[in-house]
Amino acid sequence: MKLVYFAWMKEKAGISEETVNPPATVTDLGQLVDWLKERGEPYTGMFQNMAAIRAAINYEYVKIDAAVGPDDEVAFFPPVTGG
Amino acid sequence: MKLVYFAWMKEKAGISEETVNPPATVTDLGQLVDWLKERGEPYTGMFQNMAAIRAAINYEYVKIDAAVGPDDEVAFFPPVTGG
Amino acid sequence: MIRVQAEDFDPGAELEALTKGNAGIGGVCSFIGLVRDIADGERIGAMTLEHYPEMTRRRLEEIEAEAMRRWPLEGCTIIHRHGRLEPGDRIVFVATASAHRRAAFESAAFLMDWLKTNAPFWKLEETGDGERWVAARQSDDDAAARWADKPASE
Amino acid sequence: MIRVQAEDFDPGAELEALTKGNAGIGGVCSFIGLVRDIADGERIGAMTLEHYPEMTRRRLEEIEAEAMRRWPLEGCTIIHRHGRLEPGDRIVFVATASAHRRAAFESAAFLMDWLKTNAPFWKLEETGDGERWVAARQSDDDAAARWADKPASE
Repeated sequence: MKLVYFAWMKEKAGISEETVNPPATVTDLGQLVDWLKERGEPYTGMFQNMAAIRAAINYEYVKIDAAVGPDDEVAFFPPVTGG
Repeated sequence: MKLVYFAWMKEKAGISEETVNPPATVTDLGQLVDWLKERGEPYTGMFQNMAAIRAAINYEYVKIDAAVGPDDEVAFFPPVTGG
Repeated sequence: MIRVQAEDFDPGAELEALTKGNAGIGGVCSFIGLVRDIADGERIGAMTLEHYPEMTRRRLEEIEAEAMRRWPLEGCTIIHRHGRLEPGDRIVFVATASAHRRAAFESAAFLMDWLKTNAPFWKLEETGDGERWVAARQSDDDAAARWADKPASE
Repeated sequence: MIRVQAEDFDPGAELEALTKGNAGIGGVCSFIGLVRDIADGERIGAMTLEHYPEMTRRRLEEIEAEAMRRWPLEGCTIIHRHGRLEPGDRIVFVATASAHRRAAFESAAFLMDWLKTNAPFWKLEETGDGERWVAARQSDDDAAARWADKPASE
């Protein structure tokens, strides 16, 4: 599973992307975030306030209960400010 | 008093402007139109349907009961179609 | 800035002139009106715009001032052509610059709605059946009327 | 037509390309977004736009198709820059062409409201106090929300 980060989440992560292999029990985004936070920093800091974070799976905006699998590209970022 | 015409009113008038000297009893636009129509064609044809005509006095849109005097420039035209 | 002219204009140059040197501008909305080759189902060969020059100037100055009063604009450009134009030719250009995009969009729409119903221009179309004066549209009156009692959003 | 690029663009050339050869177009509405020198009361030295390229392309194609579906458009141009920009620099350009002015105005406003809230871009501002990520605005969410249940006028 590929994870990508943008804006301040990328800065907190210290990287723009990484590949992770969560256990098969991780089937939605909420479980993925919980699993990442269990690994400690930088994840605990990055995912401290979920209200300030948006996500996309395979380039589509999704909610926190969206299903996620090993072949997905998951992006985490703050609310967008285009235009 | 200067009269100016535009669009089909100018075509019906056969001229784009003229100077007229109505009697002192002509003090508003309605009276001016009535006085012009008394003179026959082309005025009777031009002013047959007042609902299709707009007017301006000294470059300001006015209603048919607007006051008018000897030094005014009075314009008659169909509804505008700018833009 | 207001111009009424027979000659064509350059939208890119006008947009550049409107914004150049003012970094307080966050957005510019513009509208270009063009001669269509079809109107009311008939093919149009050309169109001649007649206007009332002394009145046009006064009324355009008035509406420019009104737009500047209603919205926080950094600048405003209105160009209207007259004379004979062919399909594809530019007729009119409005552009408004503001710190905020909503003010730019609303004021440009306001100016166009106003021009349609209040600028003293008349259009003579050349069709296969001869010439005809374009009639005013109720939809244009309705569009202009929506600004009468609507406060500016910003 | 969609482009996401670091380079500047030429609004006049884009407008010309959008309308050229199509005399069915009666009006073109465009909007240019520019970097302001002041934001939230602080002087801005520069701004860096970061984005998510694969997602940006997909989402812009989607919203262009949605605008073409909602309004009778003859054409549509969306250009969004990324990278480092300074006050006065162009950020974004949208232009919509239609037979009718109302459709052009509404669809251009729709695209800008959408870009503000849905295009995956993030802005990093350089101020005298250092760098800061621009926060999303509730007013932008509200502006985008007004299109959710509003039918196109034409």
